[in-house]
Amino acid sequence: MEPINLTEKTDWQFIDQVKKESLQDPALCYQCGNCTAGCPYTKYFDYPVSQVMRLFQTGQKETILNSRSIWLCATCETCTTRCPCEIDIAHIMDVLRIIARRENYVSEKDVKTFYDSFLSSMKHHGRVFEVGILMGYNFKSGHLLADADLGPKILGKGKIHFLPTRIKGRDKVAEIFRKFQEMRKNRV
Amino acid sequence: MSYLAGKELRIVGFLCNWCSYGGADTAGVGRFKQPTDLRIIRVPCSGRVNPLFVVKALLNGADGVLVSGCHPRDCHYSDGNFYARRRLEMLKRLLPFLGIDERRFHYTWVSASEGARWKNVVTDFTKAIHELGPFHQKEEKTECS
Amino acid sequence: MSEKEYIYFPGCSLEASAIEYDMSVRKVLAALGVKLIEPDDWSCCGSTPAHSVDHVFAAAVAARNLAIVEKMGASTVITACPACLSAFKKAHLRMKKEEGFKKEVNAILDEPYNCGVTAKSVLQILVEDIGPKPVAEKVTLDFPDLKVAPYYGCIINRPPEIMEFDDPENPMAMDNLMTSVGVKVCDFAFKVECCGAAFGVAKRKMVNELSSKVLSMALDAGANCLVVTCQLCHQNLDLRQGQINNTMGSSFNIPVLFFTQVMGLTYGYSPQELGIDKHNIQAEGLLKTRRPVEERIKEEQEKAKAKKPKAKKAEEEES
Amino acid sequence: MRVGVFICHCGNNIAGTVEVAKVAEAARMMPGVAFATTYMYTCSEPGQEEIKEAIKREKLDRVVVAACSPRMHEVTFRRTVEKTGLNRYFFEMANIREHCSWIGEDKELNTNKAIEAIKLAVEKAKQNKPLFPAKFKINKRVLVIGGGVAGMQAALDCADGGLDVVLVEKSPSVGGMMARLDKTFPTVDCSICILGPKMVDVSQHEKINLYAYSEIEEIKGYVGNYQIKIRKKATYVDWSKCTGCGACIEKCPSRNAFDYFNFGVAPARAINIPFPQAIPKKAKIDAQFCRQFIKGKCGVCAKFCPVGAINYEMKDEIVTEDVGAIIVASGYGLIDLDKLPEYGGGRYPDVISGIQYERILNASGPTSGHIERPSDHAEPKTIVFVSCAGSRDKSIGIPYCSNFCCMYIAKQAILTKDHIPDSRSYVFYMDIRSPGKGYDEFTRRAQEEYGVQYIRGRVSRIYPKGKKMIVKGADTLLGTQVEIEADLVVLATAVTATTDARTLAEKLHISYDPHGFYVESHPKLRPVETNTSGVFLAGACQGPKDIPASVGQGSAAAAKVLSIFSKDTLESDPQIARVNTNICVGCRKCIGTCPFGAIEEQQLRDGRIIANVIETVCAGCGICNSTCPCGAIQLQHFTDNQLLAEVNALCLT
Amino acid sequence: MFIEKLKEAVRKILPEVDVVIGYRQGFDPLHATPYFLDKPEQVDQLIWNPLCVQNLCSYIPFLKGKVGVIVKGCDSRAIVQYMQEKLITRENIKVIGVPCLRVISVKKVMAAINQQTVQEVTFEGDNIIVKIPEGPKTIPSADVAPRKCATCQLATPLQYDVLAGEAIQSNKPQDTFEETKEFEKLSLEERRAYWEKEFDRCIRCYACRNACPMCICQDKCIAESRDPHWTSQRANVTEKAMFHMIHGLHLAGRCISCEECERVCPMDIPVAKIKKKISMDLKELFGYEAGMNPDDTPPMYTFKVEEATIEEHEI
Repeated sequence: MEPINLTEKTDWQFIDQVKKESLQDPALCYQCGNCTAGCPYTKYFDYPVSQVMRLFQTGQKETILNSRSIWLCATCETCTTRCPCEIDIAHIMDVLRIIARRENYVSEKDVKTFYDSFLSSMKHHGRVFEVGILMGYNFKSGHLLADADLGPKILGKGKIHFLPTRIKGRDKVAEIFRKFQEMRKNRV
Repeated sequence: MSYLAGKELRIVGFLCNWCSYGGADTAGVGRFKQPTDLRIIRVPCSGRVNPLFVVKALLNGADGVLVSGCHPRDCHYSDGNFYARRRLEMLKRLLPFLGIDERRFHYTWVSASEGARWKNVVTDFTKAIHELGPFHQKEEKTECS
Repeated sequence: MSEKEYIYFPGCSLEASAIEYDMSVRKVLAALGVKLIEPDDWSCCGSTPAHSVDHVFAAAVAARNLAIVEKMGASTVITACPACLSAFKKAHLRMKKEEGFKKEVNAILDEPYNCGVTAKSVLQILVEDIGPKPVAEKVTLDFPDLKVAPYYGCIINRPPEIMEFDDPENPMAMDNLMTSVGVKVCDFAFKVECCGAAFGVAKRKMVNELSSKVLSMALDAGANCLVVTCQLCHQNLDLRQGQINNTMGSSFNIPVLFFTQVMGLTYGYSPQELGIDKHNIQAEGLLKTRRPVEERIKEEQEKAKAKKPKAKKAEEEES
Repeated sequence: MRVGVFICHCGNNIAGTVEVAKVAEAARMMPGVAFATTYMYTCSEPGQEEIKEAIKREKLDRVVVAACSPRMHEVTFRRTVEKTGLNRYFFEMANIREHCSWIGEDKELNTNKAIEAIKLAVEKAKQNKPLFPAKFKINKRVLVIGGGVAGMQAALDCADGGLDVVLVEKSPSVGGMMARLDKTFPTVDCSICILGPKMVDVSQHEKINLYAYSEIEEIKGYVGNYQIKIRKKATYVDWSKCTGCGACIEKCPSRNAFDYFNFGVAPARAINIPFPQAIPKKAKIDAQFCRQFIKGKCGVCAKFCPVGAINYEMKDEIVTEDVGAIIVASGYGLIDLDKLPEYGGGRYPDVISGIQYERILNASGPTSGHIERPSDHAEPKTIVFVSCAGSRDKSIGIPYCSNFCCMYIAKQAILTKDHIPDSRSYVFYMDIRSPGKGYDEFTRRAQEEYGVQYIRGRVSRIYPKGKKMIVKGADTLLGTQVEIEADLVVLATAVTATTDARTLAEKLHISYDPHGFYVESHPKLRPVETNTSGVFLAGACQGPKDIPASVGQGSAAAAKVLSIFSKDTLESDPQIARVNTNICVGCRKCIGTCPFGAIEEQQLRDGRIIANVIETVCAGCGICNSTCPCGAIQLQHFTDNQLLAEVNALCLT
Repeated sequence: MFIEKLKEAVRKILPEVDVVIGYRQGFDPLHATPYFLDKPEQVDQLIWNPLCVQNLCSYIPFLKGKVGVIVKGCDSRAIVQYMQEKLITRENIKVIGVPCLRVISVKKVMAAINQQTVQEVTFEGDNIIVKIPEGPKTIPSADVAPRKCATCQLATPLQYDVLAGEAIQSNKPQDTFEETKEFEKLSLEERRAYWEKEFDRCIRCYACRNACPMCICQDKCIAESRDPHWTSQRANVTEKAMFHMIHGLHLAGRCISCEECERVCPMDIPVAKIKKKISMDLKELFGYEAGMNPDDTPPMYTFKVEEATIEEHEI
């Protein structure tokens, strides 16, 4: 592994940005490893949670935002619940994900695609339409048959609506999307 | 000689010797940076603080007054802060009736070990007083000095 | 029984893939004299995908619903879905705490939310507002062979600062509720381990592995059925049980029921009324053994009678 | 009036952020100030000489030193001033270090603040009146609270120094936590073997009066003259008759009492003697488990007691002792496992605390020193030790390090290997804290010679799987999750203040920190003193502490008591309330509010009733002063006029 | 006639006491004045009418020996408060209670007649008829009663040894501090300006203090002393305000709301307003009303370890 030149490679601005957006202070973390120990997803992460925290502490923006870990976190809150330093780690992961999405670092395309599909369904119908999400996801991700095996198991059980429930206020929900985009533009 | 006009406001603190004065010392020893406005008058116990001292300070030029004693049950003289609590609460409710913003007067409890808490009390109270601005008209000040 | 009334937010899943959860919630609460009012024109809470976009945005889509509830003049909204619950609570708490955040959220909402609504889970109101006694009084049937592993999932009571309900490490609300309706509960160590959450579609293998651990721990604990509070957990554990078996080479065949379905069963509703037939893993075998609750009471009394003389004797010996 | 002002640089501590020369210049302009100067270290000998010379040369009659906190050096400078013949209360101190130079970042503002602090002190000094202390006799007896190793050491040192000692121990035997330990680090010598002789000395020393199974009910008085009420809790056994033969225990039918001494590792009888070496070795009944008390019938122990010592009617008894000083050595507590729900919260029998394991290791413990796990009494082969179980955990309100766990875990791991050679021990740790003499060598030995596996990382969860306990942790050095299938898990539970520490502190009028540990007068220079004169601290009641430190403090506290008792009289503080008989209107409000009962009614010759302060009883709080409507009762050195002078100095500008 | 009953009561008590304090006619028909009598022949000088406004209890703490005193309901709270504060020995006081539904404010009458000379005063039913040069003027008593009478709950004194006349019940509504609450609706600046204006008029005559039954320090008052030196003699509004704060705070939890201070103020400063505000707060905080129960302790001279009503303040 290449040595990291901390003089050059510590992104202080990034540390401040995450601190500001998450309202969490990385200096409180003493690297006990409890988050890594309890996280159900450590096995799937490229950097276990405590190392994500360490990367945050040392301002390694590129490494963090390119990591798969931030996309594979399910916000199960185990880390936050058990952190002895009362750091809301799940919230930090959330913020890192938001920054990654904003700055187009997406290491786990499938996860993002699924989220996008979900949001788009919500935007169009006001409520989410499960079949639509799945179809949208399959189409965009290229996993055309994902979960197709589950179809027969639920068909005919009255669980699947082939048409979305559209609420009256769906334009109002879409309006939230629009206003948010506007707000974001103004923020920048 | 006065506080540095424009930079500081006049804040008077009455601190009990055993807890809060010690807490302020602890904050100092820990180098907890604080705003400089506060001037501290040491008293043996918050129970020694006659509410009239607070009134006197506010009427005569203070922009804020802070009284700090030991936490309830932790008074060096066992009951002093219990009396202080009642009397200062009465005063705090009375001040706005006279047209004095009650936020200009704060009473609280800080123990000798709570340096960080003291820093927060001073910082927050000073900030609050600055938000309220000077209590006395500028002309009055120049007239007296 | 005093009539209680709640604003009830079903959420998108409970309209579709988890319709049986909705059915059982309505049945059980109706039996307990609780009237549910569904807010008009509610929309999606935003769930996990929304907070991967932005917190203001996430709070806004959740708060839109809270604002609707607020406008109805209510101060509480209940929901069965932990994701909705969590979205509501997070939005509400942060808006209440940070004035600036509240302003930002309200700026993109059609109707502002003024932080006057507390969200609670169906489980919470059953425990706190209704209580074990009325819950137990409605029981008519007993399931002697049923032994459940109560599985709470990750977010219904975590993080504790936000969810403000039950113990985050060893929650007991559902355990106690099951005991109240006469169902045997096993000490389940994986009550709050994550099943894989919303990754079912995008990361199926990962979810299958995590869910498989939950199932296997439940079997180890001696359970023959899992009881859940979350439709996503249900999906991962029930609907995907076949996938799990394929991925892991296992042969699980363990029914997974919503806690409201178990309550409904003890109240005498048929499996169809509670939508149990809509599950992937069928529970018929377990349900066959049900019998009137009086039989169990009689049995217990007899047992106690048989025990008494013995206990007395032992006491005499000791002294 | 001629006030002299002495401004201390305190090296760079003050001069670094305060322009002392400018301060001196401003001080010279203040009304009444005849002289002002700065000095590098005013508290040094030449610094004090400078003050003395200036007093004589400049004919000063008031002295103000602007330096550190008066809590630090007021006494020093008062003495300096007094040596020139000036009354010591003509001295005032301005705190320009802790309250100024150390906390302000702007030099201009700091300088200005220092000037104002001095102005305040000058105005106060100008109002000061000479005060003269009275002398009073000391009662040269000492109360020691707590019979653990620190308290016993203090009691023995005091007694050997010729003082009468009253030793009050809450539990039925002296010995404290140390009596429960098996071996002690880093020497691995037997704990009770080194403690036992001390316990015997305590019981046999003619100068020590031991009240076991007793608690402090009430403390009144002041240094030199305390009145202590001690509650002797009912043991239901007449200890003057009890021989400690144990016949009662053997026959007791109630076998499921909680064993406090063994921390519940095994059940005890309702009548019991905590351990074989107990001092005093007397039986007592735990009423909440005793059938006689629960069911109203049994009487087995009474029947079998050969000396007729059992007395079910016994009541708590209050005794009074007068002493002149108090040493507090009330020890520490440990958090309950229910504070650690992720580790099972006490639901799993094979997850135990370090002190419980200590009892299991101990030859006189419930397993006679055979290591077995509580669930099935099997010998464990894989043992996991979890350090910082609750310590350094802000989320449960314990941010501090418990001080000695790293060391005892290493010891327990070593002992485990000695007991079960084919066992494997794992230690989860965050940092190994072993700074004492021979300590680090000891933890190295555990790893090098005994093959203990140290894993750097915290444990997130412990749960049962079959007969094993799964310990799920992280190895942060590897950057992975790790799991261990353990037979037994030992948690190094966090050290806390005792549950009644705060109540006792309130009785003693001493301060405690947010965690309930008692606060010493100065963290470095007055480590066993408290802010209440005559009350001293020893052992872990002041903070988590190991045996050598506790013993050291016990001796230090004893030395302090011997030192104040080396004189026959003490000077009373003249900073007390005084009544101006001309003003007092006899409204009696001060009498009702005085917490010490220090004010009484007095009838003057003209028949007027006025208040009168009993000098020796007044503690100087000034509540009476702020209660008195006409200002007749004034707390000396903090009179209305003195405080008003300060307020005016600040406000009337 | 009621006055005969009163005289009868005084005659009966006179031999047991050193002095009796009552009322007699003052310098004009509108003024009653306190009267100290110790001889039976003086009894006929006594009067009783709604103009007998002074709280005669104020003298008691300063008198030696046994004292008889004529006491209205409102005045009787002073007796109770003295008992709480142990300022009197109750056995030494003979309280002659008089039932009273309303007294009359001289100031208000004078205002109603445009400060003209009063030639004669009579009472008819619920009216006072004042004869002035232009002729008699009838004024409803309620219109010229002091503020305190409107919410008086003590038509019969709380304490008395003899009651002249029959005990009667109050027919007034409870005091809900409406005026205080109304004042609190003003902005801070308005309130400050109000008091600056009011206090500025103060001439520091100390009439308010001298009339106050609870101002027991009197000539030892710290408003006039140099040791302690709380106020200077400078005639600025700060010093005047300081005096009123001393007066107000010394009465915290002791003020019996007799409003004598305001009655006697020659500058018409509403000095009772501050005391009323404090009384309202202390009633809310500690459920305490001064002068109602002899067994109470004034709230500023006691405490509870846990104060249910006092919350810690955030900055």
